[in-house]
Amino acid sequence: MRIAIPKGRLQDRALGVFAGAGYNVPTDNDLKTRKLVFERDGIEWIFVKDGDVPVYVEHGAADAGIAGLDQILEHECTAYQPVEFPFGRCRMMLIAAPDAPPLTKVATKYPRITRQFLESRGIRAEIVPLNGSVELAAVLNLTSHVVDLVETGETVRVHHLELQDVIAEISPRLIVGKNFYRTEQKLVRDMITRIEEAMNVAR
Amino acid sequence: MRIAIPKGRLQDRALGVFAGAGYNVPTDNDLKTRKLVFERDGIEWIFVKDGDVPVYVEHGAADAGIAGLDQILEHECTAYQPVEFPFGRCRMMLIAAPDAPPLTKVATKYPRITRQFLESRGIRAEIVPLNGSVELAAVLNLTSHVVDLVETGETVRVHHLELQDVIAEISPRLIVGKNFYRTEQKLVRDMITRIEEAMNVAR
Amino acid sequence: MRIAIPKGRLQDRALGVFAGAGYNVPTDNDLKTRKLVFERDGIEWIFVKDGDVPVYVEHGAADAGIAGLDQILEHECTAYQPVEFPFGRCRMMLIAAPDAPPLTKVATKYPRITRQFLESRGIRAEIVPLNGSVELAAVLNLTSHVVDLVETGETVRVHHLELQDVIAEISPRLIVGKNFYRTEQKLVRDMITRIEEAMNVAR
Amino acid sequence: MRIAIPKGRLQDRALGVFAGAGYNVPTDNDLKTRKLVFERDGIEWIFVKDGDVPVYVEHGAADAGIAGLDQILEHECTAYQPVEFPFGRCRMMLIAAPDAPPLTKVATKYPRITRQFLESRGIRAEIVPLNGSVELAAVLNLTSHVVDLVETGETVRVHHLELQDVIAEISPRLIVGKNFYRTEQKLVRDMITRIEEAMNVAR
Amino acid sequence: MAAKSRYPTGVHPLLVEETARRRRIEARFVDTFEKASFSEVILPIIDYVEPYAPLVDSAAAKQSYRFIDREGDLVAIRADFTPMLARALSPTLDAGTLPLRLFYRGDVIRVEASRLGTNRELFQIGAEIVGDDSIDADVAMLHLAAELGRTDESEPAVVYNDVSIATSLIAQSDAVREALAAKRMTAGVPAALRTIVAKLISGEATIDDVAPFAPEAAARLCAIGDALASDSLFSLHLDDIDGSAGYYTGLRFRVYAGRARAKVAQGGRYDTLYERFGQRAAAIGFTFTLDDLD
Amino acid sequence: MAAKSRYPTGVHPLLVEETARRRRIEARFVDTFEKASFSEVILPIIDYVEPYAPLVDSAAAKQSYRFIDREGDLVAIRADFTPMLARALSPTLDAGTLPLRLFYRGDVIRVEASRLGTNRELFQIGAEIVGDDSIDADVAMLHLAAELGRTDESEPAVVYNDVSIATSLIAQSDAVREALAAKRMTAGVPAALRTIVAKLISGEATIDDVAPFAPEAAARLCAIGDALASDSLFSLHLDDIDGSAGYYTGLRFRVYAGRARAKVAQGGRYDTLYERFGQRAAAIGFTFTLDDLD
Amino acid sequence: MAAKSRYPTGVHPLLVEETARRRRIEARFVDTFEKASFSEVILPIIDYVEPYAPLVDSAAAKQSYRFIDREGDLVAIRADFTPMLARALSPTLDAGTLPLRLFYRGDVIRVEASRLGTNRELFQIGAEIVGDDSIDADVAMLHLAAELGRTDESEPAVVYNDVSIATSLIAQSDAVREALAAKRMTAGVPAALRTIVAKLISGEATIDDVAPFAPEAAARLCAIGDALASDSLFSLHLDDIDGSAGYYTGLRFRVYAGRARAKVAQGGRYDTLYERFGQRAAAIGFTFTLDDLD
Amino acid sequence: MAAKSRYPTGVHPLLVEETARRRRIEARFVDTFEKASFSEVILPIIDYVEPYAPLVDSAAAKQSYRFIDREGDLVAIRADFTPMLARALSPTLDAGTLPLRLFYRGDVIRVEASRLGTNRELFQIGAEIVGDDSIDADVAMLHLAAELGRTDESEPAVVYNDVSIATSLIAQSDAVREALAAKRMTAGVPAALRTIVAKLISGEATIDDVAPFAPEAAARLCAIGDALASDSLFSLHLDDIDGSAGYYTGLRFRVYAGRARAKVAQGGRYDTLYERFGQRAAAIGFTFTLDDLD
Repeated sequence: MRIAIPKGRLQDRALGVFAGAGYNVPTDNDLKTRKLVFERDGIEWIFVKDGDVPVYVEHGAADAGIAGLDQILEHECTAYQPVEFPFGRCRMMLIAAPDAPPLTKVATKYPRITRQFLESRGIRAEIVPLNGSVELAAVLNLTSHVVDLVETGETVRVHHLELQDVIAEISPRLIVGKNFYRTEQKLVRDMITRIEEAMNVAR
Repeated sequence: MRIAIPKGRLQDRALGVFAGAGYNVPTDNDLKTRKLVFERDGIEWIFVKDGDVPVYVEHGAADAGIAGLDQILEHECTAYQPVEFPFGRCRMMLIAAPDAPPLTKVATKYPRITRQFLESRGIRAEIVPLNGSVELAAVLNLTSHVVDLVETGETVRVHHLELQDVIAEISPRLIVGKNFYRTEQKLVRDMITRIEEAMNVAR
Repeated sequence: MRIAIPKGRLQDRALGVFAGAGYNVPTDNDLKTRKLVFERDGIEWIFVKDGDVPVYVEHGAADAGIAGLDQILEHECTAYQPVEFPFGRCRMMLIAAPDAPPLTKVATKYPRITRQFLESRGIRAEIVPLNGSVELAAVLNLTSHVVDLVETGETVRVHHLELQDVIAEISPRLIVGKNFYRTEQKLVRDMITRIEEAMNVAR
Repeated sequence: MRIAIPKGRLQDRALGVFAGAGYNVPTDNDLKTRKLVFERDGIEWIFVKDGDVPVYVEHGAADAGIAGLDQILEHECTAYQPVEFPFGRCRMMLIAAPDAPPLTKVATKYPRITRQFLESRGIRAEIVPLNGSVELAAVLNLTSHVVDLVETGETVRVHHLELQDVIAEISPRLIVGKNFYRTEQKLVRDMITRIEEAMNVAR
Repeated sequence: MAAKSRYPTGVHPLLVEETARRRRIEARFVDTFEKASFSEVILPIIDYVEPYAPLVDSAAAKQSYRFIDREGDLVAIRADFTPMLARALSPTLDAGTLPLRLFYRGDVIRVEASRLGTNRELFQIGAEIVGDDSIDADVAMLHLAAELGRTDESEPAVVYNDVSIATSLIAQSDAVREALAAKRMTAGVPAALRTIVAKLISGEATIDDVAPFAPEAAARLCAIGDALASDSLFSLHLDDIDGSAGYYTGLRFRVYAGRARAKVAQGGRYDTLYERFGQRAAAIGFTFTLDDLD
Repeated sequence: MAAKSRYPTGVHPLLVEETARRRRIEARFVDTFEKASFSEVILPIIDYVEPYAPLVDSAAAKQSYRFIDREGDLVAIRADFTPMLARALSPTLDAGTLPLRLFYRGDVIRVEASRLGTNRELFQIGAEIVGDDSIDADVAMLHLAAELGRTDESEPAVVYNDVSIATSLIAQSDAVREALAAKRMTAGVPAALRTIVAKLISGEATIDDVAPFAPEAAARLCAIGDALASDSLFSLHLDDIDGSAGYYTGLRFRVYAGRARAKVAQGGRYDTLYERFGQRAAAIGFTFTLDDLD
Repeated sequence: MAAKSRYPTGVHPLLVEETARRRRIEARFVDTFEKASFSEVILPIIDYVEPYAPLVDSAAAKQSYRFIDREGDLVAIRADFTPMLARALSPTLDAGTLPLRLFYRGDVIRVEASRLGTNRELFQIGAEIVGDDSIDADVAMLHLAAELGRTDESEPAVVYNDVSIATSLIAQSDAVREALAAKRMTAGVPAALRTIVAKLISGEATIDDVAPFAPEAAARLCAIGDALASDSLFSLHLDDIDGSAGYYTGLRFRVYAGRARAKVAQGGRYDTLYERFGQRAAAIGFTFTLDDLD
Repeated sequence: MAAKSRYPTGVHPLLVEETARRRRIEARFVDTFEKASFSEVILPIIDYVEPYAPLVDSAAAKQSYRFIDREGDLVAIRADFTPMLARALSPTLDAGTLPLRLFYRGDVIRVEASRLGTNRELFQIGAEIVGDDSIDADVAMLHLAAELGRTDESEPAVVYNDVSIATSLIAQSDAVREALAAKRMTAGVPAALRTIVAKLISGEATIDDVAPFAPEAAARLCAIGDALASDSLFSLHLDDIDGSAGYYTGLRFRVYAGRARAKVAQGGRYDTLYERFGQRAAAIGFTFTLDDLD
């Protein structure tokens, strides 16, 4: 079984989940090395950009992993999502510059989610895909609006941006590839049970 | 005039270029703050993800900036490229896993460049867009091939990947928006001259 | 008011209808001349090929006329059909050569009617449009089937053809152009009433 | 061998051609009967509407026949035309009503030829297909123009119509089906030779 | 007979004179509409087919240019303004702003030769009152249509009726449809309806005759008749009934103009059309069609 | 990395070796089908869209090449065999000739990159029993699919279920759909269903558990289970449930093959599909998909 | 006259018997081809229009289904195999592997009713030798075509010729085209050519007659004639000449079979076709067309 | 953020306010044009692709909606007025009536998102002088464009040049294209051209510098410069050169307006365009593009 762990924001919590469930996960020392793949008790742990976890699972290059709903939706990933985690929750929001005109141009790291949102609202607008610092786009008048994740809302306050609309509630989930789920039921069910029990204990 | 500086890999060299040309650029202390926009002598300096510089310039949200040819091509940015820099050169390459089968699936951070390359070669293949650690895709059998920048070739060696083809020679360039170039010739020409002189001195 | 009379098969009966309704119609002597248009008491009588009557009325070149349902349907004529006549009735039929194979090729003077019939039956077949002697096509193996009017059925018997299907019951009708009907109600209604009364008397 | 003779206008001349070439053709008495097919010395003579001769030959239901170029063109018949006859020549013409407006609507028995003519002239116009008495259409203002054969020009003069354009010079031809020509060369060549010789004698 | 290049079915360029003529006509209409305080909207030349699917029978659908766009959606070139207007307005309609008086203009392009080979480019200009189901609105639109149908050399004829009469009769027996379409009594028409259908066909029917079958329509037609009474341009033809009413729900009228008494405009009431696009709103409108070949 | 010319999305030529491989596979399937006395039919590469409209959601419709033909009708290139077979057979079906055992083969062409950029040409070969709603037919098709899924190096896995279980639960509360799709209990699931849904998700559910909700399905699954009992290739996954059942009405199964346990075939029962084309006939079938890129 | 559903122009399903018949015919051809050591390739059912543009006149182009794909490229459904084969092979051809003996099969779909309303679905199966410009190849293909044209009840007739004869004459005067097409001398034909054209038309022309105008063609036809001499199935018709040679450059032949002497196959040499796709290679091939309506 | 319904890429309805704004702008342009004695023509919204094929590179072609019509011809929705005008006028042009002063207006619809996802509906209004190759015509059009570019709050900037300069240099070495496009000297530029190219890039180039390479262009630019001399709105940018000149043959100019210095119009001379449609006639024109999203 190969499990994909998202690097960055969610990495420690993700590893914690599996450690708590009694899995022998890579240690901090392991991670100091340049290695990206670790074998422990017959399980392969791989560390990839958070946005790539759904890609690895969808293509069967990983059997399971932990990913935020934002990335799951943006990749239209069809994997099962048997566990939703209580940590790392945030919101996908439509944010406007101060005194923004009607929305005709919006910057985002999530073009697919944004397009679906705009179409559901019947709004004609140009989507400008960006790689980062999305709020900056509104501050610098690249676009009047942006779609991005809002956790603390800090940046939004600092730049006096306006939260116009909640597009989705985002939370991290355990995802399991469909074929793997169907053909390795024992393994999968055991993993899910262990993780759920650990979570209940944690509460 | 607003100038876009790419954060990360090229940031210091980029600032160096303008400092060398006698511009009053933001200091390291400035950059320690969470700010992303700095006004100096009537010039606005903004710091954005390297991949976003062409976007800001193309949309006129920045008048000029420094960007790698990889990002310029990937965004089909139409800005002028009056100066090519000697630093930060690398290659966009097609890389294969050890004993890879014929190319039918390729992972990359540069889907548009990759598609154009494949079509120019008349190769049918599925492109898997990734956000990072692209070589890993070949190592973990997500795909048999990847398209990515190769600087030192370190990662490639470590994982015994095979460099199959050079897609493009990549170098950073000074880019200037077309409209700005046409309507603010004096400003633009002065900037270009100062930068070129500074570079010649540096040689 | 201009009234179109079909030359040939229906001509005498058609003139009889109007004569019976008290109209001053052209005499046989008139018709011996090469003339084709005759003015009587402010009504213009024109004599055209039976297949052309619906065309003249549809285009407003004639205000009313007498035409067989076969021609009305073949031209998809939208004129009103306020009177149906008891004379000159016949049937549009699908006729097969002796021991004909399944229908794949059919000759006819009525391609549009035939196509609609075939489509309604979901039959794929090639339609061969002819100008006359349609039954001959089946006799000479131009096609295995033909679609044509059957009055006496004489030809069919002589050549041992098989009557396979009735496509439509055909009868002559008085047709009146839509616009004329709507804008000249008095004239039209008077004509219809006179014709209907004459017919009832005749019975 | 089956030969198609056009009924009507060309019938006698057509039969004359073959008689002159020494063929045993049906006699006037034969033709008085209702029969339409006659076997003489192993040749089948069939009599069909002049417009249908090209159809029978194109479909191989007749091996050869005599048809006017008007019908050959209207049916886009691909048969060979080895002999052109000196008799029955006429012209396909564009004819206008007195003081006709620019052509926007034209009536004809030859819709395909007419469409090709109009397109070659780049004229937008509606084609109204008729079955007969085409000049009448211009006289009765069904259409401002008509396309029809002009032999003597009598009708045209009587109604003061205007001959605007010659679309094609029309003459009757001997037509021979392509496959028959290719697979029965002897028969075909013998027939052509006999007909040509007879014509030369006649001159 | 100046040679021109060939253009796709249903379109052609208008050169200087043709354009001047077109613009003169437009100006006259626009002027009249604005005097009557109608405002213009511009409708797109293409739109998706799907939103209109329930409104358009497949025969009509095939009369317009249709194609698959880059997203794989079926798109059609404009062939009828009225439903487009409803779709365009619905999202922004609200009771507060109603009634609206709107007009539109533009080409409609039909790809399919009609039954008899006609195939012409058409310029349409029309007007609509949205959110007003009053008889006054009916009368106002009838007058407006008549005014626009008037030409220097002749008065127009406006023939009107109410489709709900036919609809209600046909609802009782489909045989009525055929009889009314052909203007000839047929065996299929049930006894109970033979009298009224016969009267409609023969043209003897009066509003009183139809009242039992369509009381509301009868009442409205009376009121409209009274309002128009004085005016000889208008005539009520109770038998002027289409087989199918399309999206029309009540008043239906046509304008005939010129010596040739050609149909130049048609319109009517479609009080349920806006619902289909998510907003209830009564509406009445008409469209004039200018044929550039004339 | 031999350079090839570019071809439209979803197609490419097969050269000598590729063709040989393809024909070998075909031969193996055809041989097996004919041994089981299935007869072949050939289905057209294009067909009208309209007859299938009720069966295809717009997302799926957009996955196929679609265009307007010369008559103005919307036409699509073949993307799914099963409904085409039903349409092709319906006119000629009659009780006398049933049941029929048929198979078909050919390319399906999909124009639209799936979610993750996959975009492949697919060759499909499938079989169907028309007019036999018996459990024997179910079992026969399961065995046939398993046999065809067997490769030299490995045994296939056939996972089966009955869609009517999910259908009946979802009928009671749509929240069940989401829970089953995500394999996670959600707040929306009504109390009455939480136990069974929880069991389905956790995989503990037994046929007895679902019997109260879908007695017929339960009974059939029992019978099928008994018939297959001995055979370890088949496993019943009561929770293997799609959000939407498409045209399937009962038994549903998938075949996984090779070391990678890739899905190579899927099928099931669609007893109402033929009705839509005018002939009532039960039917069960499956389709193997060969990916030329593999 | 069993009612079937309607299908788009040029396609229809083959039910059990029709499929069996089709497969039997295929089997016979495939068997013969493989005995002659031809290998099969599979060509895509759709392809871009642009690569073939120079080869296809607009009339022919309009005979195939064409549409715009999601990338905005013009795509056509297969209507002629030969150029597709050249395009598919060119990228991988190399002198080392030549000559290749290949065959292909599949449907071609024509959308446009031909002149006289014919409109049929066609199954084609053909073969080609690539990279061999020898007379032996010509003779081999003529024999192969004849063998395949043989039926139980009758012998085929193979009529052959060399298009370069007409091409060279037409090059001198375009009037020759018309004369040869109509098989009738016309005024336009220049004096210098009247004798030869007259002989070609009357069918008296011999190879010696044409030699002065097309020496190479004459030489090849002699050699081919010698090789075939014994065989009565083959006849040289020097006048069997198309107005336009299309992509053919030399030998051209047609096969007539059955009592009706229907044309069942045609082919010839197209030594410049591969160049257009980037690889010089001589080629000769033929295609049999099976009409499912027969 | 009022919710609107979704429309196909490149179109949307204009409601009352938007329409009023559009009509105001139109009125201002039309008034100016008519004062300058330009007459309007109306160009069709769709046209065949084939007549324009040589003018449009495949990339541009794919930016417009294209589809196959009922006759099987490839048709595109209008995406550029200038060539359409040439095609529409050519058949009726004759020396006697020249020069003509014409203007046109209407939507252009682009289907393809440009590089960076921009995708907007565009309204264009433009003017052209046909049959006058004089410098006076150049100057007149420059002034007219400047006048139309003027807004209440700001003066426009008109940047002009002559494409034949670049064309002649690129003719000598294609490397020049890249250098001028990137505004950066490249190794490929031949010695003989390095000085002039360097000057063009650095912006130091004068008319005298370019005269040796493009004497006519230089002469015209001098004359134009003299005629405009007084006017500060116009500036000659010798380096303002596109990689490809498209159908332009001489003078080329762009108008920038508003504070944002956005490009609002572009135009130039295309003296060979009419030839392609069968009539030699010099022509100069420009097109303003109004972006409804602004």
